[in-house]
Amino acid sequence: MPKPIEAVNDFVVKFANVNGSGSASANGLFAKSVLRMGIPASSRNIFPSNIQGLPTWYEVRICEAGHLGRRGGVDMMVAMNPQTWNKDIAEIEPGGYLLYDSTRDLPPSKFRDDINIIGVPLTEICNRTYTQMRERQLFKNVIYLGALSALLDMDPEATATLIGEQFKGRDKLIAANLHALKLGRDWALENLECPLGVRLRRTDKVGDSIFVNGNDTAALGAVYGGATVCAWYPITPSSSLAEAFSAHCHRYRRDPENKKHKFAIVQAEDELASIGMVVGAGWNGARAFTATSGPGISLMQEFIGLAYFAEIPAVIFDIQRGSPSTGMPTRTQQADILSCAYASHGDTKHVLIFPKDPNEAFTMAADALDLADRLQTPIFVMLDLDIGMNEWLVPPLAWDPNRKYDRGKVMTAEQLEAGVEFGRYLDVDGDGIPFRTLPGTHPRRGAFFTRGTSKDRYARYSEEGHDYVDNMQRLLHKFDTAKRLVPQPEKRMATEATKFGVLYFGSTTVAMEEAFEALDDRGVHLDAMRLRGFPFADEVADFIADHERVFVVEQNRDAQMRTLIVNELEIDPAKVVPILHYDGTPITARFIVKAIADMVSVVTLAPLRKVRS
Amino acid sequence: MPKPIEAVNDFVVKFANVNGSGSASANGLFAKSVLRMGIPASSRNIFPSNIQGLPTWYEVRICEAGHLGRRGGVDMMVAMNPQTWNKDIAEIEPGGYLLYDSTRDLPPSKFRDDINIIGVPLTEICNRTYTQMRERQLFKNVIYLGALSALLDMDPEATATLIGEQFKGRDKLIAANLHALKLGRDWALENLECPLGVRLRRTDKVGDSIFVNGNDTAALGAVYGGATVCAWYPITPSSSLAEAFSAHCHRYRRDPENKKHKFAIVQAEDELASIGMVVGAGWNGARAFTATSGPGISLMQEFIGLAYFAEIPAVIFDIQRGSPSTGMPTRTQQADILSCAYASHGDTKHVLIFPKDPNEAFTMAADALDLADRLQTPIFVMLDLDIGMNEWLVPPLAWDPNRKYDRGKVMTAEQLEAGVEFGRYLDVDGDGIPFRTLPGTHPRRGAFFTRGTSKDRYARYSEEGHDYVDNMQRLLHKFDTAKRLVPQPEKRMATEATKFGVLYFGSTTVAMEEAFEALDDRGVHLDAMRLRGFPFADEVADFIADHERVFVVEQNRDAQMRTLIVNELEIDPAKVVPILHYDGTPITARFIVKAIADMVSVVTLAPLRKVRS
Amino acid sequence: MTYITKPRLHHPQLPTNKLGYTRRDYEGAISTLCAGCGHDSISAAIIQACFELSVEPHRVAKLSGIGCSSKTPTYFLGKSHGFNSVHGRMPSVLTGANLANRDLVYLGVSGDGDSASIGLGQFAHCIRRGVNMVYIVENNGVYGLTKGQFSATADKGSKTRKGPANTDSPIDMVSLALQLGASYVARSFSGDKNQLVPLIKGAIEHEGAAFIDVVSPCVAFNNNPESTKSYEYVRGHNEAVNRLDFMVDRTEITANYAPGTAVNIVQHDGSTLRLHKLALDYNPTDRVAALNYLARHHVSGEVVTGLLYVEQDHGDLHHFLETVDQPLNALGEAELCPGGDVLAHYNAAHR
Amino acid sequence: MTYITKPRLHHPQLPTNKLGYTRRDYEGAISTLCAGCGHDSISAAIIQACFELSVEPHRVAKLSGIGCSSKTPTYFLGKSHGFNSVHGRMPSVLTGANLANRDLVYLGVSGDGDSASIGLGQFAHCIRRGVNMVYIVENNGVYGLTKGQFSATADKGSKTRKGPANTDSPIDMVSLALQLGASYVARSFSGDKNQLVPLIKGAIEHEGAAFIDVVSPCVAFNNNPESTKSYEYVRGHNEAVNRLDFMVDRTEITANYAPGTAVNIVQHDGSTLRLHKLALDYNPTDRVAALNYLARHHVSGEVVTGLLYVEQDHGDLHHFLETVDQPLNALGEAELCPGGDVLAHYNAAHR
Ligand SMILES: Cc1ncc(C[n+]2csc(CCOP(=O)(O)OP(=O)(O)O)c2C)c(N)n1
Ligand SMILES: Cc1ncc(C[n+]2csc(CCOP(=O)(O)OP(=O)(O)O)c2C)c(N)n1
Ligand code: SF4
Ligand code: SF4
Ligand SMILES: [Mg+2]
Ligand SMILES: [Mg+2]
Repeated sequence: MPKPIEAVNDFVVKFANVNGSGSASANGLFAKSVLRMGIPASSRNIFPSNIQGLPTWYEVRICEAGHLGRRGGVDMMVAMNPQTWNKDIAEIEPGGYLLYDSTRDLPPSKFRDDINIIGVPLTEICNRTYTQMRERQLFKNVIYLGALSALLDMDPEATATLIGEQFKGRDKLIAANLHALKLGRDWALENLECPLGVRLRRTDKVGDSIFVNGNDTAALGAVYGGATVCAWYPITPSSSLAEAFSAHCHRYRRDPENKKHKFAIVQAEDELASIGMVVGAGWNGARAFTATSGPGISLMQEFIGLAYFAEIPAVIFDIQRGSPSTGMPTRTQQADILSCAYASHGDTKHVLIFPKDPNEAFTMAADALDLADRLQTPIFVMLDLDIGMNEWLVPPLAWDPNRKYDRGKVMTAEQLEAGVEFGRYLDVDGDGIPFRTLPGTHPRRGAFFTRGTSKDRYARYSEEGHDYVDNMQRLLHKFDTAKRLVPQPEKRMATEATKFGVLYFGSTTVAMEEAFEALDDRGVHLDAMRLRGFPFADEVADFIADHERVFVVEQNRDAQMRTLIVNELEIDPAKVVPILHYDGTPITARFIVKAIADMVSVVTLAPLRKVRS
Repeated sequence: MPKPIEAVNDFVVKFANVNGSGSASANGLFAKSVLRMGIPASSRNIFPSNIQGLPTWYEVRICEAGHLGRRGGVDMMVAMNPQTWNKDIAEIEPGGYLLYDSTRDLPPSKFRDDINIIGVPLTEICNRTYTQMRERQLFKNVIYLGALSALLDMDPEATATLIGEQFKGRDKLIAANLHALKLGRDWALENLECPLGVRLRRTDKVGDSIFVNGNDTAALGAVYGGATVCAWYPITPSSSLAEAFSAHCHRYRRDPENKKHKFAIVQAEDELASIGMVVGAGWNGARAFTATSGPGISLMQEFIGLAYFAEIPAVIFDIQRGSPSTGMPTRTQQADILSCAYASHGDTKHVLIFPKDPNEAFTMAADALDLADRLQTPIFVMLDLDIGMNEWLVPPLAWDPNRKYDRGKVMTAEQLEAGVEFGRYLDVDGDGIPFRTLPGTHPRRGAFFTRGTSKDRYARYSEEGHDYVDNMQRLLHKFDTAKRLVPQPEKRMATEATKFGVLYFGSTTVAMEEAFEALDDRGVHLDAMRLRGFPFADEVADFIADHERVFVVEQNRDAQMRTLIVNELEIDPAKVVPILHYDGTPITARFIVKAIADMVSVVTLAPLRKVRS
Repeated sequence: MTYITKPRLHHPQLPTNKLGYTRRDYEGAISTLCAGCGHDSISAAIIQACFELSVEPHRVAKLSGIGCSSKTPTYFLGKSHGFNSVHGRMPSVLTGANLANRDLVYLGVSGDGDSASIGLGQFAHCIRRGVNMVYIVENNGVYGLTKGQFSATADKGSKTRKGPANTDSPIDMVSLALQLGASYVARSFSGDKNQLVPLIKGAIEHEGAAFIDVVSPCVAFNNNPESTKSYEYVRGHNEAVNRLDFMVDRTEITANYAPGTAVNIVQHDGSTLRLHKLALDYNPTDRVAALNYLARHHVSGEVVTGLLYVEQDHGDLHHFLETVDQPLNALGEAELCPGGDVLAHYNAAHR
Repeated sequence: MTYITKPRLHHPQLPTNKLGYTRRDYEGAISTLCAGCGHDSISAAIIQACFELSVEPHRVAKLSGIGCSSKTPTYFLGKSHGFNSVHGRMPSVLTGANLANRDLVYLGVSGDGDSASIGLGQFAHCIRRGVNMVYIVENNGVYGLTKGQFSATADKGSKTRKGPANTDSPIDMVSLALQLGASYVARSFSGDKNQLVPLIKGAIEHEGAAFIDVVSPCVAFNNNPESTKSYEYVRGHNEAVNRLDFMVDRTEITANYAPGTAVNIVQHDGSTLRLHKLALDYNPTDRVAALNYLARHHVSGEVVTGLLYVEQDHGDLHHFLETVDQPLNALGEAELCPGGDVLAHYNAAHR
């Protein structure tokens, strides 16, 4: 038996439950209690594509150092689901801990001898205390929370306060929960050795950070950014973004007097309709968006091409999930990059932005609405299930009170009246971005016909090759302009000069940042650049040029971001080395460290040459 | 006035007409008459997205040497459309000829003094001879054909025979047409100097070649290849493929006795349904296909991803047109390459094949049906408007009488009965291709559930990361197998050793082949490889490796084939130089020669280095 | 097809409307459709209706899908913004446009292929939502622009030039619209301008989803007498249940009808629909009866036309969504951005 | 959800059907739906119907879209091939499968979101084509799998947990199917197995598009008494117009009904549908009357159930397309490839 793991404020607790059994609230209370003790933590929900009765897990990483990506491995398993018992037991690190319901005893074969087994007769305690089925089921969760509270030396006050806030106004419920919590805690204190080797200690590392999921913050960003029209179709993991937008709007966007709505949200019949509505609203001057996931992106392809070619503002939040096809609807991936960047038939290129966490999801949601109006084209906000549906600990959201919406180039009635020349597809400023007019602006001037067919600079239908080429070239020029307007990359230099660089983006960031240290320790020094927008700023090309080998870390099979880099920046593929993780779980620092360290040894041996995969 | 162009069996005649005016038949007669004189010719129809009343052109290139790509420039313009008069006149080469209706005379300003003007009072002749509006309109076309017949020294017998064949059985019509033809011919012989400097002379260069369009031959290929289910939705330029399949089937695929159909053709309600039907039929063991164009490809994205991930045979003919969006529906392009190769969200890769002309469209249509069954995945036959809707002079179609259909790996009732292990996604042969069973095969064994979600090797639903990764890796392996099964590239070495290579494909071939000579003359020697399938055979990588610079000639803006080359073969972009033509007209040898010659001088000066575009 | 602006010589004698505009001010580019195409007559009727109603041309947004019918917005109201969207998906684009600015008149023009084949779903759902619009289907039973394949409204058994006969049951757009909850439903014939113009005017003034199915023969591909979408057939089987006089205000009511033969329906904006009954047993305010009547007469091959159903105060999508009166596209930071305090609360609530 | 094969201990006492199969031979994997979900009862009814009809399990192809309802094919007929396609597009996949092999029984299972929202177009068009199939919509008025948003069949004004109230007019799938030409149309309730099983049997034997709308409460998100899709509501408002006895051949007819209260309908395959009238004025062979009856009773909040319409000898898509009797997927080179002479002619004709 290896010695029990000893760790203060730095371990992983995983809860194995059955979905629909009401464990979510208790597990959430656990994570929040840790935070209330000033200890940084992050949580990840691993759930099935199902409503009730199947296995679900809740993983909490506690890390005073503030590394909040998924770590991998489990130090303490709270195994509440017989269906997955074997799998769950197997996942525990040697010397780790198992908390289980010891009411009916299990054969030794069911356990491992290199872990610490902690039995709590949860069912027995429940049945002794409660009569109703539902009560027994629900409070069982609170009781194991109580036991954990003792075993990990949690501050019971913190948990109590949270319960008070959560059930505010429903005093009966508060009392009942506190009682259940106490039941568990007392039993553990009486019957078990508390605390364990893994334990918590109050500190002050959380500061003013907030614990939120990216769908909620992105939705709030859309509210702050001035989105007034949302058309959507339910699909995991994007539904909660639209639903959060609805909730936020009902709170913050109703006329104080008459309670009327300064927003319009339509649950469309499908994604073809939701994007169509967004295009219609954008054409007519409202800030509009939709939220979807892979299958929706596929269905939106035709309309996206129209918006590109007719130059209509639109914002699309793609909460990426396991794919292709219906794939793994409740798992995370970054695999829609190509289908978004080159969406639709024919020659098209689209603008993408990559938030790294819920905080950036808020700001970038608002940025996307400005970019759409400025560039008059669809803007993709590339989120994923990990950012969108998990609670992250991030800095508080901030909004510059002086920030004004950039409505882009819209010609006014005054300008038209004054006789300013208007050509819908005329590049007056040399940036490839033409002026548009909104329907109903002027009685005699500025009206034009919007179409997906080829046209001349004055929006007149034309089948002339030169009109077509002229327009397509301007669109390329506009795309070039975009690279200066999208969120710029962030650079991070290694502690010492190195020929290695790494590119990463989105939800990988948190794991990557943790990996730097570990790599440094191993003597692997990396200059790093976080990609935040596509098309790529010139800096990205320079960064690659400045290094001999550049790793591109992404969460998909086909190295899709690397494809964009090679193709759009004319980079020799031999220079950019793919680091790929795509099994549907969030990428970990452990994975990155190993993968890059291994590669470095390989490429250090072999000098720069064509790698033909 | 430059001296009149002198050319025998080598010039371009262009007819400018109004669509719906019945000129098509007369213009077709002209082209076929030339062929009947043993002189190679090709024709191109330039028509609007409209049914009646707009300009339409018919361009005939006559070339005894057998170069039948579009040449560019016009030696003889038959200007029958006042709307486009100026444009048409401008297009004539200096020293060229203009044939027009001189009934009401035009001011000199309407003409050019560097061309030869030939007036024929067509309307006057018509009105003199015919009373009815429609007659006058129709026969006017035949009369100018008559005039041309005299001016170009055509064999009137050839034309007469064709008229006989065309209106077989309708003797009145035959007589009327012959009369009109004679009217024009006689008038010209009496009143004009015949023949002109450009003229025809009977020869024997046509041989047994046939004059056909690719949609018709591809449809016939589908009949020979054993397609039994066709689900389609009308869209230019693909509709005539499905319509031809219907016509061919009604002729060749009805039961001799009871006249019942050995085929099922459904005009679906849209492209989502047409591809859905193809997937359903392929799943159930029938050879099925659809024909569409860009917008349809966009709408099919979700189903294509399902077919990729669930591994269902399907054949998709993409008759590419001007894009993006509705684009230029009646113009040609090769711009759907990326949206087909990486169709659908998530990590996907698809098999594409590239016929060069109507003859290859026939064989590759049949090949595609075999490949779909063998690889159990969607196969894209990448045609375009130029191949699909224009009449080409190509070698006669051939079919090996011993050819058997490759139905791929389908486990039989006998095998199941014998207890052969069946796992729907089990790689039993190490080629990444699993066995499938068809519904209804065996009472107790072989049934499985097909789904777009992640699963294990036995088609059981699974959300386990390792099952998912295992399956995705096998799909990559299967894709690797595909590169040996798709049509292999064709190599053509230069007359002398060279560091330059060129890659081309599809409808570009005919122009490229003509360009070689001209380039040789200019001292530009190129090794060449014609791409015929994707994924690329190893030969393609070798070919690129063997050259310092390789040009990639394609008909789109974004060098999409080059993207596939760089991305899939890990090629340094600096090595592959894009040669792009994408204004919607078919690419010409003239364009290729100039573009490559210019490039060669550039790159010869500048040694290999990163080109950052 | 290019956007030819015709010389606007304002002959003083040209009649003008309330706004001082002449009929020419409501025209568009020259049509490029086939001579005799029914669609052109519908464009003329739209021009006439807008002129007579004194609609401000630039306050109309005209949207369409893809098809010959969907091309027509280029041929009327040259001063209005137009949007030729994608095939079958105009309804969603129109819905979004309408959400962005409730103050314009939304005119959706589509074809039977565009709305009954590829677009059936979007057609149905935008009707269900009660989008405030005039939705006109120019119904010829074929795909004109792609050269004559049959659409979902084609008669069973009808033959196209090339292909075999149609074997699918035809879709009746009007019955569908009624079932889906449209609050103003009419059918007319491109050849009957007197009937069509008032129906369009009524639809423009109606608040909610107004649908007009206009039989509009395709002379190029589907005008053979057997086709129920041909000039000859409709002329022979047109059974108008009523005649509509559209009046901007009641004072205009002049004509006297025998008792029981006329009804006045006052719309939300005070305008009046005066219906002169031709089929005395027909009641245009009973949805179920209307459906039943249509079905019965369809069986006997009649083409029932007129104002088939109208429901007042049904409300429209904005009404249902309780949106503010100002157009959403006119709201700025002040109205839309909750500001710093709210954000502070939000942050506090997530600690 | 994994494909658990249960121990098949054949207790001799388990009743067997003509083929010697027991009911267990028609079962599938263990359901992973919520306890009490209506969908599970429908799966049980399908198992019962197939068992009683002695359908060969492997001669059934079960297809679905995406949703809780669309998951159910995993829970019945474990020996049949199944296809969980994409959301809302099962009808096209089923149509294609049917074209490939006319000899199997095609069972399409879908949800109200899958068929009435995203899938409305495909639903409508496959019905119009008369595809020979049994099309069952497990109708609960919500999106179950995505956690309770309302679908296109949701009641107007109904509230979901999170969102605001539904403001769209609901779609009545049965009326739609009738309008679109379905030749067998029924509605039932997941809680009424006695009514549902014979309706499914009749549908399987019917040649052509058979549609069954089954109200199937979602206990997780839409089972509140106000919902017309709740157990309580349907029990309270279920108005069955008739009871169906399905008989494989007439000899089985035993029960005697008072004159005029029962009709026998013989199907193309000789099987007989004996309808015991509950609403004496209801005639299930008059499409228009059926539509009218449904509309009238819908207004009064009743849920009309039973065999609502049946038309014999309507024919199916293969009949319309005149396809050969053998399955198309069984034809080989000999039947399909025209061969060299034809090609020679083709070449000659193009010179
Ligand atoms: C996605 C897509 N599929 C197919 C087409 C080709 N298409 C253009 S118009 C049309 C049919 C138009 O028919 P209808 O709506 O009845 O208009 P009509 O021409 O008869 O007035 C089709 C199939 C298209 N433009 N887009
Ligand atoms: C293209 C696409 N959009 C959205 C989804 C997400 N989705 C899965 S099931 C479902 C709705 C299912 O509702 P219903 O058909 O009524 O089935 P139920 O769960 O109610 O039985 C949705 C929207 C999807 N799978 N695919
Ligand atoms: S093809 Fe038919 S619909 Fe199109 S313009 Fe001509 S007549 Fe009109
Ligand atoms: S969520 Fe509703 S529909 Fe889905 S399984 Fe549960 S009860 Fe059934
Ligand atoms: Mg039409
Ligand atoms: Mg449902």
